[in-house]
Amino acid sequence: MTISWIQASILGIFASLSSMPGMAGSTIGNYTLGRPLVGGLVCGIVLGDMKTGIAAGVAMQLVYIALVTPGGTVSADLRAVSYIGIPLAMVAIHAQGLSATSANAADLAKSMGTLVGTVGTVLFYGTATMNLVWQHMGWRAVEKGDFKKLYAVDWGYPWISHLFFSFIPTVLMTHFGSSAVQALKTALPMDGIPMKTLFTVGALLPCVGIAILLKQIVEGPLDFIPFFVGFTFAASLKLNLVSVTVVSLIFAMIFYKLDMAISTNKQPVASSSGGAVIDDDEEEEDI
Amino acid sequence: MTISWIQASILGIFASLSSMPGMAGSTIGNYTLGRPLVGGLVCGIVLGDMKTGIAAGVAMQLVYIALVTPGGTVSADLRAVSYIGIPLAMVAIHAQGLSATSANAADLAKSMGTLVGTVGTVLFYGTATMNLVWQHMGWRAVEKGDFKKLYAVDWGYPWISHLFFSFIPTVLMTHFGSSAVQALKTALPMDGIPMKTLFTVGALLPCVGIAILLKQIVEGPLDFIPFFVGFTFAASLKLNLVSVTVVSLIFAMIFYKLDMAISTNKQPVASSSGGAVIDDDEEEEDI
Amino acid sequence: MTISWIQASILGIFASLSSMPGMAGSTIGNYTLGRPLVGGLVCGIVLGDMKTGIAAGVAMQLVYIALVTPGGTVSADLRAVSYIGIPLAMVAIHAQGLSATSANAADLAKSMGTLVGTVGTVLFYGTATMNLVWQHMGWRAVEKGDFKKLYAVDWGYPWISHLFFSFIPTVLMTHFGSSAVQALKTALPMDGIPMKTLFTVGALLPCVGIAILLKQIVEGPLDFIPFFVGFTFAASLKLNLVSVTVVSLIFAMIFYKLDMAISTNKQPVASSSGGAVIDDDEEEEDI
Amino acid sequence: MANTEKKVLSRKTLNRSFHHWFYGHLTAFSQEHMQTFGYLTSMLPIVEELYDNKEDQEKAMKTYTAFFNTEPQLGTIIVGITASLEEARANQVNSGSDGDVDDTTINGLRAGLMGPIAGIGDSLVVGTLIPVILGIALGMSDGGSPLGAIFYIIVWNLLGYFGMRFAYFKGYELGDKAVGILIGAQGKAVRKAIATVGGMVVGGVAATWVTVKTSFRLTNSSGKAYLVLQDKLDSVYPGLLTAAFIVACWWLMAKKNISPIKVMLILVVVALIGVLLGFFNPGLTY
Amino acid sequence: MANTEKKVLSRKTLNRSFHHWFYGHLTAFSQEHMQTFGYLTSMLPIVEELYDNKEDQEKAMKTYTAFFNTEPQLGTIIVGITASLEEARANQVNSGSDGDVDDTTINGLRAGLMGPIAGIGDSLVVGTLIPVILGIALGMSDGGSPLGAIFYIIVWNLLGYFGMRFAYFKGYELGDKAVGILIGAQGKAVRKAIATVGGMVVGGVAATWVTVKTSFRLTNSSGKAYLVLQDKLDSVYPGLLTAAFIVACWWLMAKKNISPIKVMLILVVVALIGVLLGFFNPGLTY
Amino acid sequence: MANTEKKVLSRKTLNRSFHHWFYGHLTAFSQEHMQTFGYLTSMLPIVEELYDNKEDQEKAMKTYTAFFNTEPQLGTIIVGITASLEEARANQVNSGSDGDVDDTTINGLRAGLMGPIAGIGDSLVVGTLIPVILGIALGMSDGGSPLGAIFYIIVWNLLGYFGMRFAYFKGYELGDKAVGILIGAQGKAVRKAIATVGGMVVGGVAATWVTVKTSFRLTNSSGKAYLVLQDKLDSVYPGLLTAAFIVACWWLMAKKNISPIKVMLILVVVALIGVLLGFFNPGLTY
Ligand SMILES: OC[C@H]1O[C@H](O)[C@@H](O)[C@@H](O)[C@@H]1O
Ligand SMILES: OC[C@H]1O[C@H](O)[C@@H](O)[C@@H](O)[C@@H]1O
Ligand SMILES: OC[C@H]1O[C@H](O)[C@@H](O)[C@@H](O)[C@@H]1O
Repeated sequence: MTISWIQASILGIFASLSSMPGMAGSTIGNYTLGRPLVGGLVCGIVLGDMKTGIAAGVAMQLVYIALVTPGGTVSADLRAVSYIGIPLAMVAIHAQGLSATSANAADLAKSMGTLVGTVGTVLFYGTATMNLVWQHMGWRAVEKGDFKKLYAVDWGYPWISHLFFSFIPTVLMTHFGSSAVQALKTALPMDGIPMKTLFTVGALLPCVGIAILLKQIVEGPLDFIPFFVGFTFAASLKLNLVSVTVVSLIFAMIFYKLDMAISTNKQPVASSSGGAVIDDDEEEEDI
Repeated sequence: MTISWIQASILGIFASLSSMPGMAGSTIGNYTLGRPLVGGLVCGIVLGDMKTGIAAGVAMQLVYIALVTPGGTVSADLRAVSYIGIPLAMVAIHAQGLSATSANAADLAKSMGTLVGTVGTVLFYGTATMNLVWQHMGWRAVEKGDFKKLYAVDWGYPWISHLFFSFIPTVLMTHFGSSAVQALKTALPMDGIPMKTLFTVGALLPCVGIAILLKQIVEGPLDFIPFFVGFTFAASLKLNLVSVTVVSLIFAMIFYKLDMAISTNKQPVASSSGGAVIDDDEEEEDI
Repeated sequence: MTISWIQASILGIFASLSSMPGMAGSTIGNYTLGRPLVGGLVCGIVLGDMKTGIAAGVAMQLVYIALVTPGGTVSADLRAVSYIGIPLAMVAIHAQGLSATSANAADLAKSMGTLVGTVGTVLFYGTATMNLVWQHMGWRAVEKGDFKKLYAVDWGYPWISHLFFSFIPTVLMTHFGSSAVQALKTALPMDGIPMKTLFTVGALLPCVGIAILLKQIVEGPLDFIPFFVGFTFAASLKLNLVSVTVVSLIFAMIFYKLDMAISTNKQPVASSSGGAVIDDDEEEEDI
Repeated sequence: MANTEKKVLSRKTLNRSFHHWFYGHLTAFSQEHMQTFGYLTSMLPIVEELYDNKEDQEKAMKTYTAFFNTEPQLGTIIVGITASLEEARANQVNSGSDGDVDDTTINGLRAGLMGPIAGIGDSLVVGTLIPVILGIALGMSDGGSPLGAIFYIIVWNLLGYFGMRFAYFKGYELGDKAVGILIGAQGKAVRKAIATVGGMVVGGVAATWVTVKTSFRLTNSSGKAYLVLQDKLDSVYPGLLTAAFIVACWWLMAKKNISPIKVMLILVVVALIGVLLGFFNPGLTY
Repeated sequence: MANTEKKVLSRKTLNRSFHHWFYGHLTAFSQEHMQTFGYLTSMLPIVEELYDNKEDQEKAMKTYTAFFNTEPQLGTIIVGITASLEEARANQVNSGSDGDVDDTTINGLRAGLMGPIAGIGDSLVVGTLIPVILGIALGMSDGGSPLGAIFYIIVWNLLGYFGMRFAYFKGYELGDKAVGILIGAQGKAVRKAIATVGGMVVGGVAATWVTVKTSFRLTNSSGKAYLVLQDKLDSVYPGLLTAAFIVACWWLMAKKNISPIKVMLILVVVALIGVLLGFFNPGLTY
Repeated sequence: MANTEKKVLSRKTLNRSFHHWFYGHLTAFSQEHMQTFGYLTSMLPIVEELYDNKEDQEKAMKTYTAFFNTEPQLGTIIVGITASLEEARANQVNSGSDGDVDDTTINGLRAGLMGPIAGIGDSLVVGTLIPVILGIALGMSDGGSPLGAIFYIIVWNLLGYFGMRFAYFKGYELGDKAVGILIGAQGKAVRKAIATVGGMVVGGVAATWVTVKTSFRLTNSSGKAYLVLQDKLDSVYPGLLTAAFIVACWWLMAKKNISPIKVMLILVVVALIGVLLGFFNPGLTY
């Protein structure tokens, strides 16, 4: 499998659209096109092997399922994951002769994608920094009262930043990277320690993704409970995720009502008999 | 399969007992003998094929599982469903050579039963109207202080209404209807559009029965949740209905306690700090 | 299978350690070594057939899963169950040629163990009574201010009680009992009424164990609900017990919060508007 | 003239009254008087025992000629309550005192209760309890087994008979104090609990017993199906199509106010179109 | 004469006291004095450290000759509380002040707590926690595997040891303030939560480990069974017979006040009759 | 000079403003000004419609040059609120009155809301809602099927677009009254409910999609494995090893404050050691 200049260019455009400050707006861009699941579909179509593309995308999506970028703090760059990592992973899967939907292919994709994603954060900072130039032009326009110019500043000029930090890197890395990946096959045999480790790492990486999500949800030990109940439903009862979601709704409803019952309860208590019972909500987390 | 005069007469008696204003009291009559599930058992015994009878009864029961007749508003007549529809459906199933417990037999039963049931509502209004005659006699007795006569008015004379509106129609329709149904076989081939549609309608009809139940239970969108959780338990986990009921009890208990907590909570709030929090119970339904 | 003097002596020591007032402290002694599950492991190792030992221990553990001894009221003696009953049951299972892990072996073990356990309570009362002698010495020491002696009274002398009421009975009954059990085989054929009954009793006995637990948990009819939900999870969904525990946690959390919501709720109500709503918690149990 | 001996209804009379109601509440139903005659026959034994002279009896019976209709099972409690009120009135009459229980009280209470209890009873007893028992019974009818029907007959009739008996005597015992229990906070919470069970069991009934399946599939040239729509849908959520049809029917009835019969007609049209498009196919042959 | 230096129990002494209790609370048990000697050996290191002269020691030790019995695991907290109270008393004595901690206070508190804590501890620790761990362990013992027993030994002893340690030092830290936590609203809610887990796990244990099965079946002339009762029952509710027997045993014990041993005897009779009627048959042969 | 005609923003202008925000909130992002330019382009149509003369427009636009950053989806509500406040200010200006909506009010509110809404939005929208939809979509991607990706694209974009639209117009409608809803008791309860769904679905995602397996096994002389560790672990609790690794990663990050990237490096080391010890083995060959 090789990646032609044309294919590489299409990937470059998607990279520009889907990055954080990307050109498609965060809803359609970063949060849709940027997600590896969608990236896998796009790359699969562009490279003509949708099955492998989606399988690789699914694998990587798990690692980045929890990717939040609070205040522009970017721990992995999704343009690099989705439009450099996935194509290269696809090439590698082909090169190693792995079945597209095998666990091994997924593990390989995860390792490769994560590496690219982590390194790629430099692209994010590059883009954001270059945007300062256009913003400078924007401030001058504001001072002059030439507000119409803001549209160009917000919607037009940043494409130039992306030419340098999204398009070109993607084109080069996917086009040339594919031969580099091919060479790996001879260098590293499948039953050697490095490849075994690489694949094992791939299997372990999604734990970090899930753990990041957990970090967000878990404030006290009690918050682990819904997680483990969901885990049990899926692992022991083989419930699929829509079904898990449906069942979770009744618990959501209960906790909603409980919270309302407790909070409407606290108000009058607080005002009448002092703060004695106020903090039982916090206390319970400490058990 | 044919239905003899004697068999037809027994069905006629059951029709009289089980109709809405029926002669066995609503507990034993309409709510027991009138339910298609029980009707299927009775018809099965009377016609000598219990298996088909029950299978047809089960199928129709689903369509009418939610049949409530508020204030004498009758949307389908159970005497007609259970003691005219089921026997005719049994004959049809035999005529078409369908296996008693097949889905197709059930679909045929549902279509046929529903038709008969809907048309049969005229029997209900007939009976109720004819009862006005006896009630008129009753009022005269009350005026004269001849109270003992009330027993005849309430328990005796209405049998005459049923002779005309339950017994005779049932006898005639089951006895002669059976040959009509037999004739259908030649008229409508199984792989033609009409029969295909008939069977498909049979499969779709119980949706209406369930939807009527839902209408009663669902007041706001949140009320869909228990329904879907039960659905998931049965569809995804293959829990049987007793087990679903057992599991539902713990949620019932939770909502009972929640409701008590909220309502005992509201009282003092209402009296002390005004109506601000009063209507949160209603509000939550709107989310 | 026979039990040598040495094997019998080791069992005797464990009997001394694990009895109620046993020599290993209740945490390690009665509540660990005394539990038939652990007893089964020990007996299995000592008699050289761990599989049968554990299978017999598991079976008996069920009968005694709820064994609580409030205020020294002992309804079955665990030293006798675990270190006399299990070894004899193992011998019997071998003698009858039953497979160690078969349901029949388990049933045999339960019947035998329960008999021994019930009879063995006399050992408990013997031990406790003999301890009065050492306590008498203890009181004299206290009067004299010779407190150091208390250590001997609490930790040393009771071994003598156990020599008589734990060690010797265990040694004798396991050593000689094994031949008695062997003789049973010829006396009572497997397909005779007595053996059939014995095995059936074995299958029924754990119901008592579970029922005792239930008695402790169930205060009103509503308290049956968690029991039956757990039963359904395991019986209908084949959830294992760790998974049942995990799922139970979310309900535990809900009931905890509900109870807190209700109790913090009641306080201000009680003080402001009188006792009207106070007892709704009790009332609900009566439904 | 005051007669100090207080009248108390005998157990036997109460039993007769109850059974008259249990059997006859609807037998002489008409759209005009509904359950009025059932009520009259239930009160007759009561009135006969309480009043010795014919005139008083007639006067008492007149009270119950007022229109009455409610859900008959739960409504039994109202009959019990009026038995108790009638007893009180009889003691007033006999003692010659000017009591506060009269025609107006009794009929006010009857009229005030019959509405709410019709609503609660229709939705809880007929609309939830019976479907739940039926749902469970359906699960026992596999392969044409009579077990389910027998189960339903026994369970429902025991619940119905003893439940109504309980309601009657509870009503008699509490008199007008029964009203609070039926309509207060606890009553609401109990209804919420029952609705939860109802919702979940109805969901279970739907998933177990209703099966809407599409026969749509895409096949390649060699005839092998590469897309079986039904399997795809079930992998998203088992029973998805069934659930969708149910929700659609609910929506038509609850949100568009279309009557059940019209919804059924719509389903006929949908079925026809589906059959023509190859979406539905029951797959029958002789 | 007042000695201003305040005595504080050393960690080492507290540890010794705790271990004396951990090991010796029941070793010298008799029906008459129960855990009294265990308590005495636990308090001895405390008393020896707090009082320098023999006389004071004797006086302090006398306090603990009063009868004591509670659930030993949870009861550890009481020992911790008295360690803290004894410390307070020693400081009063040494400073010569007329403090409010004396014999009566200490023994009042001991006597007041030992009852409730015996009840809570027996039902929560011995009656719920241990069965839950045992239940899980049973699940790991399939096929005679030692995993379950080892799991139980480790989990229970870690929980037991560190739980008791925690109780001891919490009791020492809080002194008599600990009482509220054990008996207040939060304590009740925690017990409710534990009882919920307990109930569900016990249900799971029953379904997994208890199996009551009937061998009753009806066969036709050619020997084919057309009714296998056990299968019918399981199709109604899996494990129905097991559940029924458990509830029956519960009913005999809880509602009829029949002792467990008598219930066992009843089961022997039931088994015999069942075997004779062909309802039960373990199906054994050599 | 007071102009009594009250200005009301046209639907068309509000739509334009909304779409400017929907598209351009982050396109010109820099670490220094973040979403400020997105905000400016969103307010421009508003300002142009409200103020006829250039000077007033410039003055109004200056307000929005203040730094702005929040979670863009949920944050749409803030843009809606300021549209409404700007309208109020314009009416003050036009009527010449000394109103209470000025620069300080608007920027105070913007600054006060952007923090909490960034927190809530990042954790609920990006951290919970999106993972939940993704989790469900993953379940539909079996065997490389595009169904999942398509499902995600459609569901998320519909929710995103109409959700943001709703937030914008709700914000405009409520003006500063919207603040209470976002932060009050009901808001908290809703977040609790969403977190519950999130927690359970994430658990489901973990169990379905993450698989940590050990290849450790003990074999006897003839090569038959008598202990397959993975099977033993799964019999204790299905997915035990996976769950353990996840909790370990959580612990490193949440309790030891180790960054995700460092945790990944630790996993590389763990994988290497595991491979060397034979605990892990992906079992690959050509
Ligand atoms: O944290 C709020 C907000 O900050 C920046 O604008 C970006 O990182 C967004 O992704 C994030 O939602
Ligand atoms: O609605 C109350 C009541 O009205 C009529 O009497 C009948 O339709 C009953 O079935 C119904 O329960
Ligand atoms: O009931 C409290 C306590 O009493 C005795 O000491 C023993 O029976 C213990 O097992 C029990 O816990």
